[in-house]
Amino acid sequence: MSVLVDDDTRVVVQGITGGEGKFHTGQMIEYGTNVVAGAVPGRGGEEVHGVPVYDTVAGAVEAEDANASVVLVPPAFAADAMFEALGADIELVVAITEGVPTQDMARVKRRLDETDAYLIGPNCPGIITPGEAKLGILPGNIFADGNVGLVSRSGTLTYQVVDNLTQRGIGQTTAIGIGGDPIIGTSFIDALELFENDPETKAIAMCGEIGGEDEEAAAAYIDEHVETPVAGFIAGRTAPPGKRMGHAGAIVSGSGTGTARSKIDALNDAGVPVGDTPEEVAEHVEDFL
Amino acid sequence: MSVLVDDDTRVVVQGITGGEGKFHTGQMIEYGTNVVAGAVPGRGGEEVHGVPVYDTVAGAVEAEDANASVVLVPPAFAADAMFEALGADIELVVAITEGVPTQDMARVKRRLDETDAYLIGPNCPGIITPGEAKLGILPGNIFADGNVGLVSRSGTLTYQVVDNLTQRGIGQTTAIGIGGDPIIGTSFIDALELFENDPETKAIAMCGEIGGEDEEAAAAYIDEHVETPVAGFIAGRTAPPGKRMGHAGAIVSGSGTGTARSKIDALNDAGVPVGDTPEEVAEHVEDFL
Amino acid sequence: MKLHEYQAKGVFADAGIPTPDSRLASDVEGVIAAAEEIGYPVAIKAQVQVGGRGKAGGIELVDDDEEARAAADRILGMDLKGYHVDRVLVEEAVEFTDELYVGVTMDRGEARPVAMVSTKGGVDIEAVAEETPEAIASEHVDPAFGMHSYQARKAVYDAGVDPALARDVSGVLTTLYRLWDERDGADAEINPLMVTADDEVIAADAVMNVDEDALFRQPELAEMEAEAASGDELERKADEYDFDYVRLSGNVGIIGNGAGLVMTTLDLVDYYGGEPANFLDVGGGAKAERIANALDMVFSDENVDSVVFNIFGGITRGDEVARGINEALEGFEEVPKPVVVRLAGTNWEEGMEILNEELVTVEETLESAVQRAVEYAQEVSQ
Amino acid sequence: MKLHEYQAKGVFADAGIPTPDSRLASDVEGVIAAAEEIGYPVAIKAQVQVGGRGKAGGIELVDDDEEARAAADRILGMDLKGYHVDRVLVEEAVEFTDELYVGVTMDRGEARPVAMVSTKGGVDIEAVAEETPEAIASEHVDPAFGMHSYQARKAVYDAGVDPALARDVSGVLTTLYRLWDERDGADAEINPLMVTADDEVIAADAVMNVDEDALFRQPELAEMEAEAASGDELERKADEYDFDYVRLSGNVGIIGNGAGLVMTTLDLVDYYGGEPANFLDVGGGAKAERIANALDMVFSDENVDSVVFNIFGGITRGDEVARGINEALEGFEEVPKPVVVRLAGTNWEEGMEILNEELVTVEETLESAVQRAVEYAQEVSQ
Repeated sequence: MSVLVDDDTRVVVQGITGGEGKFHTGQMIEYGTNVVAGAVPGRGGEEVHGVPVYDTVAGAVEAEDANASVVLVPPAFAADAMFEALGADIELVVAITEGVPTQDMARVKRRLDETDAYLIGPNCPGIITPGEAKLGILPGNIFADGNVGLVSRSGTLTYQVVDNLTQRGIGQTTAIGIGGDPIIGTSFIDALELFENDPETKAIAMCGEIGGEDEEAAAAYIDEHVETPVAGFIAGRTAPPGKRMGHAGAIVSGSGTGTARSKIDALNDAGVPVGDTPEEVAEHVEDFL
Repeated sequence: MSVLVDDDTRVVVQGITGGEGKFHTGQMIEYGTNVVAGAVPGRGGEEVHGVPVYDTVAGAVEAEDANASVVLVPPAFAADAMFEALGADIELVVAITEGVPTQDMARVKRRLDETDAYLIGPNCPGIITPGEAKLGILPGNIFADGNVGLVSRSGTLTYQVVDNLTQRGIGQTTAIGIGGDPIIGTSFIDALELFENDPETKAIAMCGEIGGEDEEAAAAYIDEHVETPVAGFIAGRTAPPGKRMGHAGAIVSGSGTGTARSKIDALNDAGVPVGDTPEEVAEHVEDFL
Repeated sequence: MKLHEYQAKGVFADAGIPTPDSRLASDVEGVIAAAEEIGYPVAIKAQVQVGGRGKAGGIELVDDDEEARAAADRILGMDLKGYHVDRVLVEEAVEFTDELYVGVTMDRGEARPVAMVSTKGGVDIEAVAEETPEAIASEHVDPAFGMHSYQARKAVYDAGVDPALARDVSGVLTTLYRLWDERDGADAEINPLMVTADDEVIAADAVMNVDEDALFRQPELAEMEAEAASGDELERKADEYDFDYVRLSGNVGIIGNGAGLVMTTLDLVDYYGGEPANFLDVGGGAKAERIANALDMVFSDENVDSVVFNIFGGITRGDEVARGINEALEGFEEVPKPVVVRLAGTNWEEGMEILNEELVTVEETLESAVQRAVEYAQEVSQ
Repeated sequence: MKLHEYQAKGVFADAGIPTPDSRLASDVEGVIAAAEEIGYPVAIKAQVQVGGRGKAGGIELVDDDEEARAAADRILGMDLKGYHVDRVLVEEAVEFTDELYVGVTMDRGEARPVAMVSTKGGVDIEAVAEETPEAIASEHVDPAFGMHSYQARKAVYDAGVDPALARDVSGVLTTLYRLWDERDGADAEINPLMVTADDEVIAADAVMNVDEDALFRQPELAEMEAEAASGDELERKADEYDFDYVRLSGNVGIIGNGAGLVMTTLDLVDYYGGEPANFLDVGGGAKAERIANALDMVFSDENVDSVVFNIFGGITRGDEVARGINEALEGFEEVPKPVVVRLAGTNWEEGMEILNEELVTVEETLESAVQRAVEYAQEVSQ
């Protein structure tokens, strides 16, 4: 079992002919992902790594039954690519692109909320079900098949925590990098709900960071709805208020919420132990299993 | 029983301080309608016919529990007024205004479809439950309480048919003038569904006209879903193709659908007798009762 | 309100859609001057609001001054399906290898705009829609979000447009949609969008129908309206009086309030064996003067032999109507054509009291009023 | 990216929002000339990107040349919360009877824009939001439809704005929303929106933060960016290199890839008893040159005593990182500050082979790398 993606997921890569698109498509295929098509306007009829390219996502859906897409297009075109995927009834859109304007994402999110589709990202490493499918740019070799669901706002921090888990022999059902942008598709809560409903996921690791109130909301959700044990990590404890730290999300406004303290407290109140180091997160998870 | 409006309907009039607004509010109150508020920006605190005016619809809802609105504002402001009513969780919006731009209505309709609210109109005479409430500009004195549900695309034609019914001693549960514009809120089908589910409505009179395909769609709906007997009328049998006859809706494109013939045939096929004259419609209805 | 070709082309060109070089001319010398400026060959195109101008002889391709003079002489002043041609567009003749269609309109049934592309341009697109609907690729647009870029591309690829042209055609469609949206279009079409030998696209015709209800916020287009008015003198008069009026071929004049009821009155004239001369809707809440104007309109139609006046008052008040009828008829020594009046609804009793029954025939029901008017008309025409 | 007050006012004024008459000046004579053109009294306002300019002595109201000269002399060149003042805005002093607040921002949690109005303008609005949230009327906007006119009115009436001003204030809010929307604003605020004795409103301050991710489609604002860059020299350098960089007060320099991982590295420095000197994210897929630039940045910071280099490769490749580190360090006779390197993820083995271990200390885990760098820093600073 796993969430959102598995062997049967049929992937179309939007932007497959670009440098990033070509490289990561190769990586995904090598990992065993069922990449069935690419979609790039004007490039219909070509092939990349043996995968047929269509001019439109709808074309790829019609011809190849694609049901998930990976968006690897430049930021200026990313929102349109997401609208196109949603318009073609794609069930899972994974938007890797970094630097998508926030107002574009508000509009995409508005549309998304009217559909039953999931959008992961943007500005995220993607999603992986170890041994089955990888949609995105995560380095497949650090993951291992197992019983821990992982959800994280940060890309490389995800790798760090996964590495700590895998080194201890703890594998993952699915790992989801939800992205650190101010407006994202799938939230912590959405991911927690998915893991909670996945019988094979026996523990959850959740990596948050300063900024916004999503971790606080997730803590409240865990308290009420999540039986599966959760271990947490919050990056940015030492970030000074008012400074933007890379992610648009990682900014502390200075008032009560959004700080590392408020997030750690909220998680602790919900019974979630929060590690001081990534290594400690792995220890907590090990204790759960 | 009745549909959509009755004694308990609490009406806010948008544009109550204008000439039309003032006059028809007086008429509605005189008819016995429970007009609880007016809404006009900048006129909050005033009174019209003893009814308190608020600056916003939300203000009227909060202070007076209004749950229905009548839009009597000039066409340039009508769409905004409808959005305001929907934004204030009004359950029934009756838009009388004639001449609302079609693109505005496409946007309103898009919003409407996301809510549970009903919008009647625009460019319509309104809705009346005889003896209980009248929302709009229909002349109350021609209506009588009874068991016939009436739905019509045309204002004065509605009066004509009602008059024919009332003259024969046949009263109405509720009469709905849905308006003749290209894009309207409540369709024939919506109204038929309401009447079908109203136990007191024993027969339905439906007045259509040339243009569009709403009557054809209604005929198909009747065939599948409506047990209550329906009598029909279609205006515009003699209209030459390609000419616009007043209503934006009343234009025949020249191809197969939208003509009086196609509508009459569709209704007949659904078992609906269509009168040659308004008087004949009343006769058909009388036969049903 | 339909813009003239030259007006629509101006609007399209201002928005960046490629159009052929052209000049408007209203006399032969103007045509020659324009043609020389543009360079032969040119097309000379009658600027009237009717379809099928080409087949009706309203468009001619000319190669030199002599031909241009002859064509201009013939077309200027001609009667084209009832419309007087007083201006022509002199336009660069474009050599083309292919003809496409692009259009945007409102799909009433869906309450959503729809953008369309077809490779079967240059012919009657409604016939294409009827016979080979699959040849038209269409994309419905969410009116909240507007058209997404991908939708323009999708329509173009779905239509099977040559990939070499895809970017340009989707650019034209995007611009056309934006114009339609910002200018309150009812329909906006380019048919044909010509493709040249070097893969450029150019709008060889331009159609822009504007939503008349939105003219209040389209001042620039509203100014074009006067020019774009229709050809029939009576219909022009109706524009002036602001009536919904359509002239028909019969002899029973019809005046009423509300489109549905007026149409029904027409239908009943037909049903009782008469022939309607017109559709005239005075609208809601008409005052006495407006009623008098309506009678003036119908009397001006030489074909009219009798008039039926059918008012069911809602906002319209019977006393105002009666006053208007009196006003109009008392101006005549003798009432020119028999007038049958039926008043119902708001203030009908007051109206009946005011009405000068020496000048009109009063009937109580719609059916009897129509029957009486048909009888009068038949008497006159016998 | 935050615009300077004078830039934001220019943008607002161009859109039709009333602003006081003002001129930018960069020397005393310029200030005097501007003040005389505008007419005394005027305000002289330091143009730096910090809050609380007034309290910090960056704003002065002057009545004549003498006072203006003194104020300009003092403010121009002053150090204002670490920012050098090299320009002032000379602005008409507006007499006001009341101060309002209007603003538009994105509500992240709701993923919707929100428009706000308050009668408690002229003070720190965040304090108002904290203490009396009911004093701020807010309207969430549907990002598909944009702000409806009624929403601007509703916010104004809900805030309790004087009815005599309602139309003007909702007009300002409507324009502000449009600007925010069209110009890809993050926040757009007017605080205070002054009310004059004759019931006119005027934007006495102007805040416009633009979404940096959208600058590609805001060429006009992108041009302002250079001017609007922050004051710290190292942060300016980071802009040049296009790094996400924040200077902090400690002595352990930190370089990593990915904001979350870099923040975690900072946190661990703190956890193990050290003090981070900076946040530096090289981003995804950094090539050798970029890595060398990052080292150059951190070495330029005099406070730095040791450096921890923490890369977990996804798109970023360990071999490229190793090459960059070698390149940067091989240029020195002696490596200026001890560098601890931890490489993991994509191509880390290749990286380890390439890395010149004579120049750096290699650690295998994040924790040990941070601990080692903290130790080095402590050794140096002792």
